[in-house]
Amino acid sequence: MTAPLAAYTTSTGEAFQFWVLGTVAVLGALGTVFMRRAVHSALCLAGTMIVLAVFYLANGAYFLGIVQIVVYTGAIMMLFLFVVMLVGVTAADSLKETIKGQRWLALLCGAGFGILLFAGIANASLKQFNGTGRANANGNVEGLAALIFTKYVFAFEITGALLITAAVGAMVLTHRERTERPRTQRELAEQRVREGVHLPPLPAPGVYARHNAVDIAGLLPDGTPSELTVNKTLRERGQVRDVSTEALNDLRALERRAEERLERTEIEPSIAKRPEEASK
Amino acid sequence: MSFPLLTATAVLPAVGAIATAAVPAARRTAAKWLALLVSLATLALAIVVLVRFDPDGDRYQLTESHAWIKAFGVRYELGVDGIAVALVALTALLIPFIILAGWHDADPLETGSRRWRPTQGFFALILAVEAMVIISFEATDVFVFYIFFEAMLIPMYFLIGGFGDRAHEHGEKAAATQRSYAAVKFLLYNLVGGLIMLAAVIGVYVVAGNFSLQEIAQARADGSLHMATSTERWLFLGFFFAFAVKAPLWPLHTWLPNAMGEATAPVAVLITAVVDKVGTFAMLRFCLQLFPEASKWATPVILVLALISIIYGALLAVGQRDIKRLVAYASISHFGFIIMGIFAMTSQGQSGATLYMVNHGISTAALMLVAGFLISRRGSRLIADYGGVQKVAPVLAGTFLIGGLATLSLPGLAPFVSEFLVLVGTFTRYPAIGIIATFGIVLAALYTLVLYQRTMTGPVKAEVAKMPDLRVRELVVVAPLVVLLIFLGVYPKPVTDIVNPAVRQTMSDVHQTDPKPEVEAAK
Amino acid sequence: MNAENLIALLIAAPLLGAAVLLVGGRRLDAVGHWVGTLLSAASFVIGVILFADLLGKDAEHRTLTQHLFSWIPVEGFQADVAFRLDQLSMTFVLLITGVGSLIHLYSIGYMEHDERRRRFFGYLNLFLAAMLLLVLADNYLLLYVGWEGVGLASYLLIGFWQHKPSAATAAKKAFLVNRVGDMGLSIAIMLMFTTFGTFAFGPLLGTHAEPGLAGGASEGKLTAIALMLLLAACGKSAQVPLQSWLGDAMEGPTPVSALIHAATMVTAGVYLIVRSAAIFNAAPDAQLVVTVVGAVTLLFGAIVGCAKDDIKKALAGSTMSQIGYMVLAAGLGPIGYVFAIMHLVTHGFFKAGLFLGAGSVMHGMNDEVDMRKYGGLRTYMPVTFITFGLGYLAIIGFPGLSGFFSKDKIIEAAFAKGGTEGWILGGAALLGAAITAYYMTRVMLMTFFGEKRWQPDENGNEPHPHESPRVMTIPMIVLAVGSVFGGAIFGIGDRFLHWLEPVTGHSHGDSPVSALTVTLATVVVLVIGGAIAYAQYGRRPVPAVAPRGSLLTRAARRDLLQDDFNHVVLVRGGEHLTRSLVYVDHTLVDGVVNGTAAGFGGLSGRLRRVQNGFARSYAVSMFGGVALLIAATLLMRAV
Amino acid sequence: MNPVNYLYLAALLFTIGATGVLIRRNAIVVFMCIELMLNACNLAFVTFSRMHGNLDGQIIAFFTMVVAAAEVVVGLAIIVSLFRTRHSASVDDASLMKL
Repeated sequence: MTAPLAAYTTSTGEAFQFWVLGTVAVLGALGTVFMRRAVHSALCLAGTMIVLAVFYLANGAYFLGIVQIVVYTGAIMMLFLFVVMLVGVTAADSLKETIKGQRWLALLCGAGFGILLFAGIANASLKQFNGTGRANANGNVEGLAALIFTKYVFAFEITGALLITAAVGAMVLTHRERTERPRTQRELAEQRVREGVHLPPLPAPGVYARHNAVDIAGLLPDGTPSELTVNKTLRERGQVRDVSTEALNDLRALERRAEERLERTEIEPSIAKRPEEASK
Repeated sequence: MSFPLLTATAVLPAVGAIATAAVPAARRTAAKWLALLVSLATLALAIVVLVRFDPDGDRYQLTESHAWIKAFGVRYELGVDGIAVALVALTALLIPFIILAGWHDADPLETGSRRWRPTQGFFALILAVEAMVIISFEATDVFVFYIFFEAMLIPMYFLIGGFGDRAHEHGEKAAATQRSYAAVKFLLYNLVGGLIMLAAVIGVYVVAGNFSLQEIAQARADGSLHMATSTERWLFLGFFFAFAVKAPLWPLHTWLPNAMGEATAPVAVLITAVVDKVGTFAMLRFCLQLFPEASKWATPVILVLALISIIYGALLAVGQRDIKRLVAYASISHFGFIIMGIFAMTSQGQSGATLYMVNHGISTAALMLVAGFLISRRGSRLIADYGGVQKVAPVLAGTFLIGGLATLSLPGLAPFVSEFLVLVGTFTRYPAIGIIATFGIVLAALYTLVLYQRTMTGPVKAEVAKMPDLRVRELVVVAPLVVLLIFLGVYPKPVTDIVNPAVRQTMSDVHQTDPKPEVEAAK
Repeated sequence: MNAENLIALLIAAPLLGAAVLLVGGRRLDAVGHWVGTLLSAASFVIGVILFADLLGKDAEHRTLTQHLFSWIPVEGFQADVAFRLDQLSMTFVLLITGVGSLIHLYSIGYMEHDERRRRFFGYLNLFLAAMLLLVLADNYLLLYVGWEGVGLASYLLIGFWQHKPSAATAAKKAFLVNRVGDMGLSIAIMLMFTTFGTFAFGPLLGTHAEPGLAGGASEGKLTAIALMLLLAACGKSAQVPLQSWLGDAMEGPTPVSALIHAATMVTAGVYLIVRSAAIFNAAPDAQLVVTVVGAVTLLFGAIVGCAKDDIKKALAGSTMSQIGYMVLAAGLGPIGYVFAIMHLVTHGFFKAGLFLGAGSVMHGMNDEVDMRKYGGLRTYMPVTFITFGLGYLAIIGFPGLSGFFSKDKIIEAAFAKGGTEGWILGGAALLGAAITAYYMTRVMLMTFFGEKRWQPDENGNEPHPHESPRVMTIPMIVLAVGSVFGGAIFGIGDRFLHWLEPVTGHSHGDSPVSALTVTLATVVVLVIGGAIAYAQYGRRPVPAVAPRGSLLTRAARRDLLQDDFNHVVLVRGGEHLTRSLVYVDHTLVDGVVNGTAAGFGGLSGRLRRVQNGFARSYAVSMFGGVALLIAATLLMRAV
Repeated sequence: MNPVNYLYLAALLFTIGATGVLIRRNAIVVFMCIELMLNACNLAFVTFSRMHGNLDGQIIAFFTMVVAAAEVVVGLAIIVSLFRTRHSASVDDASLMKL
């Protein structure tokens, strides 16, 4: 598929591919910006990147295309997801603007910038396209390698140094220095006794045999959910699910079935939805 | 090449300043003595310069010239004419008195903020100012002059802002705020002037291609350097503005009363008797020599402004309630006289103006320093807080009166000679202005005598009843000044002999000759 | 040795005295007064020697000059320290040093109880030196030095008792009013310089033989110069309109009033006019003004003198009026110059005598000055009474005494001016003579005749009038003698005329009325004046508190409201002016600057808002900036 | 189709990314937007290399990726430590530059 790439215009196949995937890429980008949850943004971005990888391939940058998928979509985006997980998957930040006029200014600038960029490209003289055919004559990777290790070898070395520095830097930044000796079980227990808050181990989450997920607060004997049962991190993120309504619904459902079985005539319409509906 | 005498006169105090600042904090008195000795040594050097200077010799003598910044043709050029020599001598003469008078002004306060080694700093700054003033009197290169003309502001700023009167009627805190206000005002005014001058300096370089005063003046004289009329005028205004701010000319004067009011008396003397002289001196040396035509063009306006300064300053002095501010406004009036004399463009006027610079330095020093001693005794600058001092401290009162009489230019005291010369010089060319200016002498008598009457005479106020008379140190400061005032009043010939040739030169620079009397004197 | 070189010594002696006494300090307190007196006496002796030397020469060569050094050498401007001793200055030298020495002597007694007596003598010597410089100077600028010097001395002496606010104020007032006059003098000098290129007497005024430059200038210029000189003279000699300071000057110790404000300094104005005769002669209009000023002042002073109850103020009024006579005479030109000076000298004698007498009276009366609290003192202090009486007769011009000769001549000269002016001036002079007789008789009667009117003052110690010590009476006696015979010595045979003529010149105007008539008229009017006074104060007892008096009286008591005028117009107006100017300076001139500063402050305060610290808003601005850059580059490529 | 469209696409993505940086407060999302901008640039580079028929553009894109990787590592580390100290990942909370 190298021959047609040399042409001024591309094959209809590529055109079709461009228009379809291009749309996807733009949608992904917009999603990245406008999704309320970081996770969704990350996923959208990943989508866009894959599309871009395809475009690289289409532009004859086979090596880059693969690297894009492997490094970006594979490594970097995963890194993002990890961090998102650390920081809070569902910590949905409201899109409500706090700085006055910031959004409008931003959109204005964006629009202006885009238009100008387009104008720039438009009146740039980009007539002749001599595709990457000759460049990729003996293999794209070989070509790149030749350049990297000859012309750009110095920059290459520098980037190596940069990567190492980055790794070290990340370690330094995230590494938390232990200032005091880790406390033993015994000490912790003694501290608990001293403070007098909740001597026994924390109760397990989940109620009945039905909801044993970690994010569901166990019910106290009086039926009120107890936050204690839920993992601290989840609690901080405010990701404790409340199932009390479900429980009530199930109770009602139980009664109804019982009445149907006993052929009770008067049938009042159910107030609450069925659990499976509720979960929808 | 011979020994660089002029450089020495400036370098000595500069080195002295550094040395004084370096004295360890504990050795306060040592620092004072060091500063005093350095200033005396400088005085000795200045006297050597005075002796080596030959009034009838070349225009600029003891010249030194070294290439400095080749790229802009800046040369380190020094040289003195009669006027510069007189002023260098004046500066070198006054500094020891200022240091001696301010002997205790910078001792750390028992209460209140302890500044960082205030004493060493105070005297080091004074010496630094001396060095810069002297070199700007000696510089014959516009660029060199400009640098030190501006650099002077830095030590002055700290002297004004850092060291105020001990006691203040509104308490230490108010004093501090007013001080900083005054210091900033001083700095801003002079910086603005300086920056405008910088533009003009660059303009001169663009037009003339170098900064050397002598070369440019020479080229102007023999016509080899032609300036468009408008160019010359703009450049002139640029220079004049800076000098008018420095030597406060109405309406650019308002920084002076604040600065002199808030600073200690010796620093006030430093401002008005030494630093401001650079402004008037520079008018004579740079404005007239570089831009003769423009100077003549601007003369009427300048004369009117000077006239306003004279009357206005005197009237405001009458209205003051603060001793030091009163002296400040009096100085504004006197600077009006000086500027008037310079731009009257007659030999009497310009000789008078030069003489006036010297005499005003001495007389204001006498008056202001005694006033400082008075204030330091009572701890208030308000005239109303005094009364009957004459009875408890007759010597103080007497010297104060002499200083006052010098200020009102009583015949027999030095200022009279210069003031009368200025008046005559102005009168011969601009009679009306001369006559109006003469009203200044009545107003001068008014503010001086009112000040004396309110502070020194009348029944003794309780607060001043215990006031001690002048101490030995203070007498050592005042007595020589008084003697000088009387001597120069009776026999000003030594000064005029030095000044006259230089004035003749300046007159020829501006292509001016004195108007002839109607009836030619029969010889 | 050569006589010229003595001239400097004339001044040097008292100057040395002043220096020694003022710098010397307390250790001289014991002998200070003697040092001062001796030095002034020394100066007098030198004066006598020089006088003898002058008499030795023939009339035309009686001018000695001494050139000490060049004072202010500047391009085209020559002022030298040089002295000129001719008959005119000689007369003054003798008067000044003579009367001065006597008054020094008198002061030894008068100031005995003052702990600052040394200082007082220092000031007196300073005054003598300045006054001598004034009359000996060879050019107007040097004269100006003496002129202001005497002003300073009088300032110091009037305010000698500085602890009294009234004294301090009076001193200041005297100096300021004089300063106005000095302004006139300095302007006159400037005019001379611009007109003639010099202000030295020699070339300017010339001599009788060859006239100087003065004639050469345009009359307008000369009139201007003359008027300026007149202004100066008014200031120094307390002539209308600058007379207001003299009355207050009486705050000073009485010897001062006698020496400075009666005998010598106040006559400096007359000296100036007579000295500048060459200029005035060439400016008739100015001369007319001079005569008018003189006439007005002599009436003004006389009227004021009539109303004052303070003995010294009454005498001050009389001084004013007598100097008015002199100025009038000087204004008459060559006819009058000599008589002006003559009256000046005789006046120096009797007025000094009168003041010393007054001082002696006060000395005996616990410094009481109100004549209504005197009365019948002739028995208590006979010497004072006699000397004072002789002075009184002299001043009213009693035939045969000194005042008679001089004043009578002036009146003659006034008539001799001719025309209506002559009649008016002469009439004024005659009227003045009458009033003089009136108020002097009044003083005499109120002080020495009638029954005693003094009561114990508030803290109960009754004054015990007594004759003053010898050291005070001797000078009074000497002066009395002078005032009796001085006139005769000068007047008979026109000795004084011949002595002074070479300098001032003289001409006999043809008087419309004969000398004899004038003399008779003078005698008649003074008898009338005296009689009225007697009728008022001699026949019936004098009330101890002043009656309200007529409108004129009350006005006269307030110096004819001239002070009030000054106060309202000058003082008040000046205060308002300065206060408003201070306000303007603070708000307008300074306000503009501070306003600019405040403006920048506000502006930067606004701009500071932009720095809200939100990285995103910074990013926006960056982004916008980039957009603009792109736009710019595109535009660049477009055009 | 003219391959210039790739450039247009790159420009569009870049703009979107930039706007996102300005609009979003969550540091992570902001970071993603930056990545998006970088990718847009890469696309542009690749397209250029195709235009000029040599591989330099691709090399640059390659380097961009490497640098981006390094930058992401450090940046995310910063975000994490920021979150630890302030319990929030909002860029507005880190507004210490305010006067």
